[in-house]
Order: sequence, then structure tokens, then C-alpha cells
Amino acid sequence: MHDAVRATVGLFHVSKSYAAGHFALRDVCLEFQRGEFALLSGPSGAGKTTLLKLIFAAERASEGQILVLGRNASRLGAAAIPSLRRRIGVVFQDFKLMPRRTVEENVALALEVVGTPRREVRARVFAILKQLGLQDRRFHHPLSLSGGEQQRVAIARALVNEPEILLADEPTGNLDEELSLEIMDLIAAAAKRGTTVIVATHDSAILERYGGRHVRLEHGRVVSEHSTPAGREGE
Amino acid sequence: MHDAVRATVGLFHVSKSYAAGHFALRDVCLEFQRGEFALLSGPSGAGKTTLLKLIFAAERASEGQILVLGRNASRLGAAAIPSLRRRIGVVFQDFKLMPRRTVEENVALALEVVGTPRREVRARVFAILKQLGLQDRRFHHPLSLSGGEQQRVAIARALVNEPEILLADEPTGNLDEELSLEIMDLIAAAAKRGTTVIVATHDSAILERYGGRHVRLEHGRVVSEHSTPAGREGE
Amino acid sequence: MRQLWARLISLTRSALRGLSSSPVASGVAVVTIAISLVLVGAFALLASNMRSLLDDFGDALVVAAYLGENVPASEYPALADLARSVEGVESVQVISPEQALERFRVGVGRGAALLEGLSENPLPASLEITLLPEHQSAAGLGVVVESLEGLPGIDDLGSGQQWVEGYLRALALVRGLGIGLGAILGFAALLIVSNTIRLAMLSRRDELELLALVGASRSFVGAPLLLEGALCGAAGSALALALLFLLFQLVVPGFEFGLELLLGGLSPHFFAPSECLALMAAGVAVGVVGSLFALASERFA
Amino acid sequence: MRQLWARLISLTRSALRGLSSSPVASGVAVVTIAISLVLVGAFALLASNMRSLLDDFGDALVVAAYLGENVPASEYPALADLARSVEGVESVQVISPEQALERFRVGVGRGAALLEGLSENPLPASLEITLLPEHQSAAGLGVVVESLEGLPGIDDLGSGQQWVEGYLRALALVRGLGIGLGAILGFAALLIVSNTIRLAMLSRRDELELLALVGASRSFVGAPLLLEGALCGAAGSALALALLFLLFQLVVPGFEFGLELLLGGLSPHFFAPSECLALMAAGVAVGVVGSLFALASERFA
Ligand SMILES: Nc1ncnc2c1ncn2[C@@H]1O[C@H](COP(=O)(O)OP(=O)(O)OP(=O)(O)O)[C@@H](O)[C@H]1O
Ligand SMILES: Nc1ncnc2c1ncn2[C@@H]1O[C@H](COP(=O)(O)OP(=O)(O)OP(=O)(O)O)[C@@H](O)[C@H]1O
Ligand SMILES: [Mg+2]
Ligand SMILES: [Mg+2]
Repeated sequence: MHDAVRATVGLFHVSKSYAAGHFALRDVCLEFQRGEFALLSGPSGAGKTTLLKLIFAAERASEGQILVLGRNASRLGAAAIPSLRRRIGVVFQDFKLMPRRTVEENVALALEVVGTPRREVRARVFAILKQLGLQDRRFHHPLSLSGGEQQRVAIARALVNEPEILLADEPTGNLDEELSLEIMDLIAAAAKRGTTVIVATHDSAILERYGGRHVRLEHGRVVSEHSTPAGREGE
Repeated sequence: MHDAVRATVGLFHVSKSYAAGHFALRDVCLEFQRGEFALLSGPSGAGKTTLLKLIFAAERASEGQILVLGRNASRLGAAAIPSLRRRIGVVFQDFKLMPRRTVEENVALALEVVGTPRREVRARVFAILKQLGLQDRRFHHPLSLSGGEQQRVAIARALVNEPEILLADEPTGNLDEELSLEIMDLIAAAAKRGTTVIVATHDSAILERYGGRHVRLEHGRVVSEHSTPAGREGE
Repeated sequence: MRQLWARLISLTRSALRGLSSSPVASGVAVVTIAISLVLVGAFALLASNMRSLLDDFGDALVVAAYLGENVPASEYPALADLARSVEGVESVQVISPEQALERFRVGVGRGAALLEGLSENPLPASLEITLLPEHQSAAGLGVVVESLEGLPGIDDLGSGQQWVEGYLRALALVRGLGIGLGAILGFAALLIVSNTIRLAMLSRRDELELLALVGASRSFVGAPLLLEGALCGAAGSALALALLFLLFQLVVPGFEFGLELLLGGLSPHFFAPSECLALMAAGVAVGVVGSLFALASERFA
Repeated sequence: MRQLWARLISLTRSALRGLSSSPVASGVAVVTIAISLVLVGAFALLASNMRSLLDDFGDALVVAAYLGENVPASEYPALADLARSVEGVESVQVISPEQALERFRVGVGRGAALLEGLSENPLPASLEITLLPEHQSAAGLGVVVESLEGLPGIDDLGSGQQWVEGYLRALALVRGLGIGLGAILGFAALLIVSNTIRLAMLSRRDELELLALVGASRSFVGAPLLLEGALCGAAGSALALALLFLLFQLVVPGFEFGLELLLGGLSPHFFAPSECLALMAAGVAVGVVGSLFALASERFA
């Protein structure tokens, strides 16, 4: 169905204001295609997280239209939101792990909500944890993990489901450079498989290394946008 | 009193194991002097956060001794811990802000626990929030702040008290480069005023830019340690 | 069918995981449900035992017509026939002085010690007059008493009436307590349990919010929570039953005399198995309703 | 002095801030305390009203010696003197048939309709014999009754005794309920409230943990929490009093007849101001004790 529409994600003259008079986003127009890899940058408070929140319907736009996977995310009823979110993987800036569940259970959650059979859940969770170097930690609780390990669990949960859209908010803020690039490669690989990937980041190393589309926000407005035909991930 | 002892913070053959057989820190010996500015680096899971936790007595060492401000932090009774912690400012990797209190209240907390009069609390909180560019946000709740804003609130809370020791765990993970350096300057300035500063960071830009002492951890061991006599902050 | 089974198992598993992931909150919920049910149950137990007593009262709602001492025993049947003809009277039985004494002994239990010092039987013969159901009230009683008063050979109607009057008060008391306290208790238990479950959910709010963020449907979030409520209710009511049984075993021997006075000659009984089941069902229902209240009052989205 | 004042103000401020920062949990705690206190209070109200009734019973614990119809009124005083000489008797009062009827009318309230159809006074004259306190029991009564039985001119001792017997049961019933349910209720309320406060704290655990991390002393964390408990208790008990008063106003007129039977001629009364204060104090105490329990069971460090 989403193949029928032109873009996987489309924002048309979108504004978002949390409190009267102050705009977190202002008149943003952007489209993201299937399999696209986009980096979103900008200073603290520019509106990056807000943009991602609008896409997975965690906030509602104050003005404008947002089309996501063929649905109008700015008008979606409460009952229709879950089915949209199940097709989107999100790495939250603050991880949002469940402190009383193990790493394995945290990651499995994304599969359980779509009704994946238990056996398959186990296999897929193990595979993704291994890819992220967390297989030894799978029975640990998030609070007994280091910051970087928690961040990787959050990434695993977003990827395990092979979502059609992947939104990652500062996914490498707690990782050292080497690990950052390794994990960005994993995220970029998802784009190769057809996922629309949008990553918000401050990390200049990542911005330099990865090509694709670069969007820069400042004070809620898109101030620059350019694409390099192939970044390092194409090398 | 702490002037009488040689080092503000001293770790002597410290090991920490959360679960039998696995060591988060192993035989670490380090001393930090008054007014010293030290950067702690190392890959994810190396033990940086654990080291900081031991210093402010959030965890107990499995082996070895830890002297902090003239007290033996590894043997401190539950009743003596608060008075030690009041002399230490901590920027937590996960911020640890109180979601139901305003920014102002969050920052004021560090002053209130030491019994600062209300009028003085207000003035000092306002001053530090202004320094960090957060004065407009002071009546907001943490959940309505961007990631970088939250991080700055956490930094404000650690600094407002002018503590004798400042421990900062990845204080710029959610900040763009420009803001990162601005805030690191603020932290370095505290060292100038006599505070012992220990910052755990992955950020290579910071590691390159700031001199002073660099300690690198890997798998719980100190693998390298060197000091440049004066970093950029001395320029 | 196997599908449904698998669904049920996974539902149960996630409910159990939810409960065990917040042990303090779950424990508190179970204990609160147990306490509430002990309250309601203790009251029900008392009421159920008192009801047996009240059934006995039904027998006591008779008019005793004490016969004069000068009436010979041979005239008793004729007097009884006369009494039978009065409107509102259902049946009449002749009680000899000996029968009266025996009854009194049984009726007051240990209180019968009171009578042991007596050298001769002070009780007169009497007619025990049962009233038609529609006359079994204070007013109905008055009409019948008025008619009986005119009959010859009858010395006194007062005594029986006084007994009845005393019992009517006790009856009204128990009914009043039953309706009032029972209703308050039941309602209070429901409120308390639903509040407790709501707080238990609040302590896991972050988790429930996250579920919504990863696209869990309302039923995916809600179904295990309802099941958790039901499980808490079941555990709580089982605990309550155990506590009540213990209380019953401990209290009954200690208060034997008091209870004898309270319950007449009846020995106190615990809940029948079917009543135990009903209490369990009430616990489960209260847990589910509490969860529903809590779900309705908190919106996770 | 000003120091202390400032400290108190800041303490109160931080307690209020704590309460308002988790409105749902605080609200639930207040409501739960209110419900628990309504339960305890409704019971106390009933018991207090019943106690007035029992005080009346004290008067009823007399032996009425009904005099034979053939005894002339002029001999009443001599008979009374004779009765006074019996061991265990405190005082003796002569009740004429007219006085007896009047008393009965007042005593049964509306039930007096029962007597209206009577054309002549059926009640005999009697001696109202009050017993010494040490004889005011079933056994003591027996001894006195035995002695009185031998006196001339006395026709019957039974009726009064039966009244007393019926009332003794009611008395035991009320006492049994009072001790049993009262204790269970009070204990249950304490458990429920402390659990609720514990859960309310659990929903703010992150905040309390952080306080420890920034070096707050145990008293810095604990004092506002205790004050919060006290404030919740005060609010809860105020709410409970309001609810009880409402309940009282609503229920009393509806059950007038039933209550009249229950309480005799007495009109039901609400708590005296001092009792209201006691209930408030109980609420505050329960809140503080609940917070202490919760603090002791959770360790924030
Ligand atoms: N729930 C909210 N209520 C009110 N204001 C909000 C809320 N969320 C964000 N804001 C404000 O909107 C602006 C944009 O926030 P946003 O989180 O999108 O920034 P960001 O680009 O993600 O910043 P960072 O890099 O620091 O995470 C900020 O000024 C922030 O204070
Ligand atoms: N509470 C805990 N219980 C068990 N293991 C723990 C606990 N805290 C940390 N660990 C383990 O100890 C090791 C060191 O953790 P630590 O948080 O000190 O790393 P770190 O250097 O801060 O890493 P990062 O850069 O990712 O934050 C990790 O392997 C982690 O899983
Ligand atoms: Mg952000
Ligand atoms: Mg760390």
C-alpha cells in the first residue's frame, strides 16, 4: 500500500508549537523516500526530536499535514496509531528501556506487539543482540548496564522488527567513535534493505563520514539541505 | 580539613565486581589533586561510570581503599554518606532530573540539601541557568525540554553548589560541538577555582582540545595515563 | 483452538511477568484486597451465623398465653381450640409447665444455671400460639393480642410479648447493621482495591507509556492488566479465606460463652464450600473491576 | 525561634510541593484514608449510639416483682421494705399500674400502638428492685431472685427477668461486634493506609532516589514525607467526617422507625466536637504511622 504513494514520509508546511507563541518547528516541508538514509542535524533545541515525534504520531502537528506510510499522521485517530507505530522503529534519545525487564524482554517487546511467535522472537532477538555485541548482557536489567550498552539495547529494539521506517534520535551520544561508526553502519544497512532511515545527530564525525541526505534545522526551520550521491556507506 | 590530606580523591588498588567473576574495575590506582582537571576515556563498558560511582559512594568497592575529601568512601556508614555527597557535584549520564519538578526546582535542590537560605537559592539558580542559556526554560518541566536542554539542567545542578569535587559523566553527549565546548569551558573554569574535576567522555573533539590529565580505561584497567601541562583552556 | 490456547498462555505469561516485575506494588495490591475481603468476609460470616439465629427467632414470634393456675389440665385442649378460632392465629400448641421449664433450659444455654436454685417449677402452663405470616409484625401482633385477651382462663399475655419485643429489637439491629455496614464495607472495599491497583499501575507508568510508543494496541496493554487484576484478586481472596479460617479457629473457642449468648444454642459455622467459592469470585471480580477503573482513569498513549 | 519558623515553613512548602507533584497518588492516598476512616467512624458512631442505649439497659437491670391483684395498694410500702431487706438489693421503688403503663408507652416508642386497643390497664403493680452493682450479672440475679421468691404478696418475678435476658443477648452481641469488628477494622485501616502511602512513594521512587544521590540527609527526605502523611491523614479524616455527617443526615430520617426500635426512645446523635477532633487526630496519626512504615520498608540510598 505504501508503495502506491510517492514518499514514505512527507511533511507539508508543518509547524509545531508546544506553548502559544513559541514554535519548535515552523513551516517545514520535507519528503523522505523508501530506502533513503537521511541525517538530521542542528543545535540543541532546534526541533530535531520534535520532527521525529511528529512522524510516529507521539505529538500532533499544530499546522500542516504529515503523511506516513500512506496515512495522515496529523489526523490519525487514537485507535489507528498503534498499527502505524508497529511499522516504525524508534531509537529514543533517552533510550526508554523498561527498568524491570531484562535486555532480552526489552528487545522482544517490539516483536511481541506485532504478534510474532515465541520461537521466532527468541531467535531474532538473539541475532540482533549478537550483532550489537550484547549477547552476554541479555539477561541483565537495563539499570545494570553501562550507558553505551543501554543505548545499544535501544537500537536493537528499534531494528529487530525490520521496520519500514527507522527513526534514531542521537543514537550514538553515549558511544565512543569506533562503536558509533560500527552501529551507524548497521543502521545504514537497514536503509539498503529498503527502510527509510532518519537519524538526528550532533556527531560531526558521523556527519562527515556518511553521505546521503543532510538536513539542518535551526530554530525550527530547515536552514540547509543537501545530498551527496554516495557517502562512505556506499564505498 | 581536606587541605590537610595530599589528594582530594585517591584510589588505591580498587576493584569492583557487580557479579562474581566479572570485574567492572580491576586494581585501579589513581590520585586526583585539588583543582585538577582530568578526562576519563575508554570504550563503552570500560568502567568509567563505575569509577565515578565509587567516588561519590553510590557503589562500594569490592577491594581496595578510596579516600575522598579525607574520608574513606569505601567504608563510610550510611549516615555519613549524605554529608560527603553534599560536597560533590555530579552530572549523571542519564541526567536524573525530577520529572515532576520545574527546571528551577531541580537545580535548587542541590542548594536546598545544604540548607542555603531561599533568597540566595533563587539568585544563584538564576545565575547558573543564565550561564547555561536556560533562563527562559526555568519554569518548564524536564519532559518538555529537548535532550540538550535537559543535559544542561543536569550540569547546572552539579555546578550551582560550587562543590569541591565535580564528577561529570558524558556531559556533552546530547550537545552539538559548539555548545559542548562552551560548556566544557564552564566546567574547566570550575577547576580553575579549585574544584577537582573528573569528566568521563567519548568525545574525541574534547579529548583533543583539552589538556590536563587524560586517563584511559579499558576493560576496567587503566591502560594509559598522560598529562599535558596546559590544554586549550589555559590559552 | 490451539491458537486460542497459545494466546491464553502468552497472555498469562505476560501478566505474571508484569506482576513479578513490580513485586512490591503487586504484593501491596494482593494484601489490600485480602484485608478488604477479610473485613467483608468477617462480616458476612457473622451475618450468616446470625441468620441461623434469626431463623430460630421465627419460632419465637409466637404469642404465649399463660393459663391461670386454677385451670385444670383437662381443660387445656378446649382452651386451645378456642384460641385457634381467633383471627390471625395459625396454630396453637399446649405447653405444660414441665415442657416450659425444659425449653427455657435449652433456650438460654449456660444461662440456665439461673434456674438451678429453684425448688419448684415457677412456670405456668401456656398455649403457644403461632400467628399467620401476615400477622407477624408488631401491629398484627397487637390485633391478635387484643382478641386473645378476652378469652377465659388466660391469665397473662405479657411475657411472651416482651420476649418478642426484645428480639424484634435485636432483629432490627442485625438487619440495620447488615444493610448499612455491609453496603459501606462492600463499596469501600471496591474503592480501595481499585485505588490500590491504580497506584500499582502508576508505579509502572513508564512501562505502560513505552508500550504505547512501540505500537502496542489498547488490548495488548489492557488484557494482561485485567488478568493481573484478576490474579491479584484471586490471590487476595485466597489469602483472605485463609486468614478468616485462622481467625475463626482462634476466636471461636476463646469466646465460647459470649458466642453462646449471641447465637443461642447454635454452634458457629464457617463458610460452606460454595460460599468460599463466592468469596473467591468476589475477589476476582473486585480485582478486574479495579483494573478497569484504573485503566479508564489513566490514559496511556 | 525565627529559625525554627523558617524551617517549618520550608518543610511545609516542600511537603506541599511533594503532594502536588504527584497529584494522583496523593489523591488516592487521601481518598483511601477517608474511606478507611468512614468505615471506622460509621462503626464508632453506631457503637457510641448503642452505648447510650446500653446505659439505659443499666436501668433495665432491675428485678420487677409483680404484685398479686389481691394485694391492696396500702400494703405496697411494707412489701417494699421487706424486699429492701433481701441481700444484694440496693433500692426498691413501687410502681403503680398506671406508672407501669406510662413507662411501657415511652419505652417502646411507636411500638406503643400495640397498647392502644386495650380497654383496661392489664399491667399489675410492681416493685422495681435495683440490685447492688456486684449482683448485676446473670448469676447475681439468680441469687436475689431466689430470695425474693419467698416473699409474700409477690405473684411473679419472671417477666422482668426475661426482658433482662433478651437485653443481655443484645448487649453481648454489641460488645462482641464492638471488640471483634472494631479491632479488625482499625488494624485493617492502618495496614491499608500504610500500604497506600507506600505505593504513593513507590510512584515517586526516582525522585526519592535522586535526593539521596545529591546528599540529602535521611531527615531532609523523611521529614517532608512524614508531613505529607500527616497532611494526607488530616485531609482524609476531614473528608471522612464530611462524608459521615452527610451519611448521618441522609440515613437517619430514612430509617427512623428502625432506629427507634434499635435505640429505644433515644434520638441518634452525631459525634461531639471532641470526638470529631479525636477522629481527625486518628487520621493524622494513621497518616504518619503509614509514612513511617513506608519509609522503613523502602530504603532510598
Ligand atoms: N513537550 C514539550 N513541551 C514544551 N516545549 C517543548 C516540549 N518538547 C520540546 N519542547 C521545546 O521545543 C524546542 C525543540 O525541542 P526538541 O526536543 O525538538 O529539540 P532537539 O532539536 O531535539 O534538541 P536536542 O538536540 O537538545 O535534543 C525546545 O526549545 C524545547 O524546549
Ligand atoms: N549495577 C550493575 N550491575 C551489574 N553490572 C554492571 C552494573 N553497572 C555496570 N555494570 C557493568 O560493568 C561494566 C562497566 O560499566 P560502566 O557503566 O562503568 O561502563 P562505562 O565505562 O561507563 O560505559 P559507557 O561509556 O557505555 O557508559 C559494564 O560491563 C556493565 O555492564
Ligand atoms: Mg532531541
Ligand atoms: Mg557510563
